[in-house]
Amino acid sequence: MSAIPQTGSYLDSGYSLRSWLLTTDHKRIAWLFLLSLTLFFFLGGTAAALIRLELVTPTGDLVGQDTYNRLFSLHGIIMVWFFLVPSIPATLGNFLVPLMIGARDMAFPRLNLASWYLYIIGGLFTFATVISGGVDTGWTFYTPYSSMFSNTHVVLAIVGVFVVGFSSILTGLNIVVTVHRLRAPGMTWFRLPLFIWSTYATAVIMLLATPVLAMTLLLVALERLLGIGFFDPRLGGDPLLFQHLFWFYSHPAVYIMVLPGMGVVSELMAAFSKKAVFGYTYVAFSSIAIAFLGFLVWGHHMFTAGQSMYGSLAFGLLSFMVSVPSAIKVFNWTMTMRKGTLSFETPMLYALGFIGLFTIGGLTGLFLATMAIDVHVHDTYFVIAHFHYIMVGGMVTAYLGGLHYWWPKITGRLYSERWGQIAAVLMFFGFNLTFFPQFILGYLGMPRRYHSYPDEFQVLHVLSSAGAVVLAFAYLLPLCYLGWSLKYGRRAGSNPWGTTGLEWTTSSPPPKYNFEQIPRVDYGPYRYPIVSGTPPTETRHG
Amino acid sequence: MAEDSLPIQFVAPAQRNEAVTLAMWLLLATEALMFGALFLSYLIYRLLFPQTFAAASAQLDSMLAALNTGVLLTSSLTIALAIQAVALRRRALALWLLAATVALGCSFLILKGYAWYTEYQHHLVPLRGFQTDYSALGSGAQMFFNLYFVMTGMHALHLSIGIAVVLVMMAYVAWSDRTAMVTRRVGLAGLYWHFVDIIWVFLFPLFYLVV
Amino acid sequence: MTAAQSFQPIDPPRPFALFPEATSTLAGQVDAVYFTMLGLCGLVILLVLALMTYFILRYRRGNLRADRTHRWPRWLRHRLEWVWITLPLLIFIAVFVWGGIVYIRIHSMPADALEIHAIGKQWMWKFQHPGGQREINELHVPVGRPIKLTLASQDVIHSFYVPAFRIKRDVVPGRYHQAWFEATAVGRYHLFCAEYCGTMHSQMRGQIVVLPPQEYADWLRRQELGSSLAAEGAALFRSYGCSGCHGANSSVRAPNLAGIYGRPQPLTGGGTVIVDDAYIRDSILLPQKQVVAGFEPIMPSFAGQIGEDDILKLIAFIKSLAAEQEIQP
Amino acid sequence: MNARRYIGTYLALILLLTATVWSHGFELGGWNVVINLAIAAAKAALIALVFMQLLREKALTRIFSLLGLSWLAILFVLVLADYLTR
Ligand code: HEA
Ligand code: HEA
Ligand code: HEC
Ligand code: CUA
Ligand SMILES: [Cu+2]
Repeated sequence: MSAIPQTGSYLDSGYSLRSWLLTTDHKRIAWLFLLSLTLFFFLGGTAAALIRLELVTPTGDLVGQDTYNRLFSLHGIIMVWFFLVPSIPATLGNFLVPLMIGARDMAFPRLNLASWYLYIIGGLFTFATVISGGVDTGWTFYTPYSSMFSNTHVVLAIVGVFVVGFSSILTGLNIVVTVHRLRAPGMTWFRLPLFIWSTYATAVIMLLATPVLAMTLLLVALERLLGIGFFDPRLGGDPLLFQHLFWFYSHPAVYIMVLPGMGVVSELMAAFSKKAVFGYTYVAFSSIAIAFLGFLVWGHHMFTAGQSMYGSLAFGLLSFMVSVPSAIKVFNWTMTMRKGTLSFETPMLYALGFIGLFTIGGLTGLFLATMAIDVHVHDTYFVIAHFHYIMVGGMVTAYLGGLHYWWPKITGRLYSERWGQIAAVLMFFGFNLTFFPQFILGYLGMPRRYHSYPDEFQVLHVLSSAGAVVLAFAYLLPLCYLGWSLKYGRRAGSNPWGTTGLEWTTSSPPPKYNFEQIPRVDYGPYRYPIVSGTPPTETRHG
Repeated sequence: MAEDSLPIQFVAPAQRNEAVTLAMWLLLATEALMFGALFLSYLIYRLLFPQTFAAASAQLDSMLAALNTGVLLTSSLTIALAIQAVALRRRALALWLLAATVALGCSFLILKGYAWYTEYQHHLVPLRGFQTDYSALGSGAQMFFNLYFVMTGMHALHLSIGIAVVLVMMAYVAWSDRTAMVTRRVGLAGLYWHFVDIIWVFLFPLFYLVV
Repeated sequence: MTAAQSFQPIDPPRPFALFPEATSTLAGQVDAVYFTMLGLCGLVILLVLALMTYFILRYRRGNLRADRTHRWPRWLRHRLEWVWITLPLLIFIAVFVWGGIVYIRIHSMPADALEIHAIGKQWMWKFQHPGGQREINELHVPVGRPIKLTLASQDVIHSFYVPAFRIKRDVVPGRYHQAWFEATAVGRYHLFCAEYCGTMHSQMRGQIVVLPPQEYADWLRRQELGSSLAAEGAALFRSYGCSGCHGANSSVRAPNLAGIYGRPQPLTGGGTVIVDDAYIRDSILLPQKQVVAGFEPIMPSFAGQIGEDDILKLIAFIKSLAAEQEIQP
Repeated sequence: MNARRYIGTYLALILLLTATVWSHGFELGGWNVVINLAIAAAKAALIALVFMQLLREKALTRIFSLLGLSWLAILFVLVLADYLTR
């Protein structure tokens, strides 16, 4: 096939607004997502900041209870659907999947752009929800509260989530087809970087879980608007059916919210140990296993909800099974460091932070899957701490790690390594201060979604809020120094870290169509020489 | 005939065709799960209210529905034949077959609309503001009709989309000379059409033939 | 301040603590599982952290003396994978089984329990003692005696949660839920609503007052007695018109309700049910869901007309009917 | 020739349709449902295999066509695991 005449970097292929808003270049679409996601992250973060401020005192005097209920609902909805679900797949995934497998674009570039527009439309509905007074159902939209009792803008919020769901489906579709059909010659499945494996598994979950959520939320809207309810107990309907359908999506969705991060961490561990990932095939298949097993455990959210006891036993057991592939990953990442040549630039700090925090979050998931314990800690801050450890301590950390690692490739610039390290360390401490006290609170019995609480919980809440301040500050730092580097950062070479992977064989930033000549691949990923004694040549920057 | 230019990300037309077919099947899988949520609700409530479901089902016109099933099955045949006609470049035949498909799809909707209208006259439509009367049927009757109207409504919505798509395909067949592109697209439209048909194949016994 | 906000929930005073008190027979069992998990998981995380620290120190780039050449052979690596897949799994499954057993106990109602009805509604808990005593957001119970709660919700989902007892039960509208506990220490304990239920969810809290048996008996006596639940139910049975059909010399053919409680009842279309609270509730609200064999499905639904508290009274009344007793028209 | 296969399939489909309607006339208890659903499944399979060309597709496409079904099975089985043991 013919070579493509090179046209300079993708950033130089047009400067008009139009050249961005109508682009079909996967790299530019990644940027569109990156910017809009960041906006939503800070919006959700602001809600979190207000939540934490409110909880400093037990009486609930900063905001009223209705406001508080809207705050955590908004926080959950935005953070889950408008930030964390698309975070890595739509930014790093969009940018890297074609580059890593040796393709010139995604399989369906226009669908890719459509996905961003759907995201924006969904986002607008969410904005509209906020402006018109918000929604107070929590991110879980439990019926009959959402369908019959709440007098907030539930339908508007549902439409937002519904639309963004289709954005997710389209992204997933694109990734699956691209990985199947657009791999460069010689790029067999077992030569794929592990990031591709995990992104692929994520995309499969997006495709198969999201439609159920879409239909379920539609049913809630119908019940609310037209009175044709499926879940209305007055008609003999069963609210638990809603919960089943909701968690059939939302448990797999928590793996949408961690698998891509695991993929990033696999890449980072190899890159900064200068060594192949230990147990490549195990790590690769564990992603697929998570995608499959993740669909079998949703009932663990309903241990106290009135689900049958036998159902609970089955779901509990399966929840233990699903932690096996996660365990495989944790152990293999750790062993990857053995006999490596470790260096501790910012991305590596994030990766190490991920392993520690994810493991804590995951292990506390096992507490929750142990049903007797869950009866006590269900819907308490123990659960809040569990999932923030995974979603914030794990996934957000991995996202930032990946962003730093591929930043030179994406922008062609180097950021300040010192500031990067400061932010990473600050974030780690701020995070633990915020969320560790919540485990204790949870076991003490502090229920979640509480606007005011008994006095004896105050000390721990204050600690948590103090941590949130540190955390907020730490999250603002990358915004500053990464933004700064866009204009003033030193130019990056094509491979500033001296690591392997097809993406590092192109220039930084990559040309419009990625590869002049589609590469032919005849080796696996992570081909690092085994060094003995002598340090490898200096390749790091800053 | 002018040919399609191959987008930059593909290296061969076959690669593109495979990618497109795969994508369509994936889309159908998501559709299946979307309807799956409805079928599951149906199953649960049928288990909870078996007798009411039988009584309520008897209120519906099963002969009309059987006729409608026949209409949709026929439309599946016409669109399958149309795809072949396009591939063989028999433009006129293809157009006729696609037109027949659209006509059959529309007659389905008309018959369905008529069925809904009779049900409205019998006070069976559970929409807010409508007068309903399920007293003869027992508890859970409204659940049956909620399910019935939502599920047949969703199906009708999908069918309407299908009709619109086939109309667009007719325009392609009539005016485009890029045979490869037209064949590919009509093929995809056909897959979608058949899928909507399959959904109805299950709706029919579940709503009309309950005993 | 709105009226809603000025409402002050009852909070029993508790000191600052890092671990909750454990004052039910179940609490100790749950805590035992919890500590076991804590130990095991602590071990796992320490192991991971220790390995990481060791590797970081030993294989950091600056350490030139580390031997980076002799890597493990393939078979050893595979074996290692299988070891760390199966070993932790087996250990953790053992804990799961143990936790499962405790969970089953939490779900198995004791036979000789004191039965109390609880109704959750936005945003309060209402309790009815069998003798007819009634309280709101406060529940008095005797120590050392199993208490069985029948829970119902008037509107949305609530959740009955007493941290000190380690029990929690969601209350889904449209059905009955049951929970039980046996308090082991006299005192006042938090009662929370743990399922988000709207504006004042966080105010839907109260206290469980555990009393020595004698004081409990005194407390019962001091309460203004409404008439007993069953007696009120009997009145309602007439005022709702139930007796018009189910009464002894009614012209409508309807089953005699005397003595049906706890017995199997044959249904039209095959099968039988044991008559329990949930079945009676369904019979009143969704009469055609299960129709008694040999009768026409003519009983009207009372959904929307009878509140949850009245239904509980009707049930108490039907329960109280001995087999021989005839219902007065 | 494809057209002939299609028409044959179509006739089979109509036959199956007649069979369902006809079987509806008999009181077979639980068997009515079984027959109805079996026939619906047969119809769906015919449409998928012949009209939708699954018989001629690549293995990968066939696998993906089963994906939706398998995941539906997961949903149904596990939800029933709750409802049937309540
Ligand atoms: C990215 C998000 C994410 C991830 C990955 C997980 C992962 C897991 N979660 Fe979590 N979870 C949430 C997000 C997430 N969760 C959210 C958002 C909620 C609350 C929703 C709401 O109500 O709002 C929740 C709630 C939740 C509950 C319900 C709690 C309740 O409401 O009562 C349960 C119960 O079982 C649970 C369990 C688990 C388990 C077993 C895992 C496992 O996958 C974890 C596996 C990982 C490990 C176990 C660690 C690594 C392993 C080792 C170091 C080896 C040793 C271990 C073994 C071999 C067994 N989670
Ligand atoms: C998915 C991702 C995600 C992320 C990233 C976060 C991030 C954070 N979350 Fe969130 N959280 C959820 C998902 C997430 N959360 C979900 C799903 C729920 C459940 C909702 C429900 O119950 O329905 C929840 C609930 C939840 C609660 C429980 C509320 C309750 O039950 O009453 C709390 C309380 O502490 C909390 C805190 C935080 C904090 C402190 C952060 C921090 O990490 C955020 C740090 C970031 C910032 C603070 C922003 C950066 C700085 C600024 C914007 C500066 C400007 C700010 C000001 C001027 C004020 N979260
Ligand atoms: C119009 C007459 C009528 C009225 C009024 C009526 N019932 Fe019934 N009820 C029946 C009939 C007939 C049956 C048997 C068929 C069935 O199960 O639906 C029945 C069945 C029952 C059953 C199940 C009995 C069994 O043997 O299993 C209960 C319990 C019951 N009714 C309680 C009540 C209560 C409580 C009220 C008042 C709130 C009431 N009924 C009002 C006619 C009536
Ligand atoms: Cu009642 Cu929360
Ligand atoms: Cu889960």
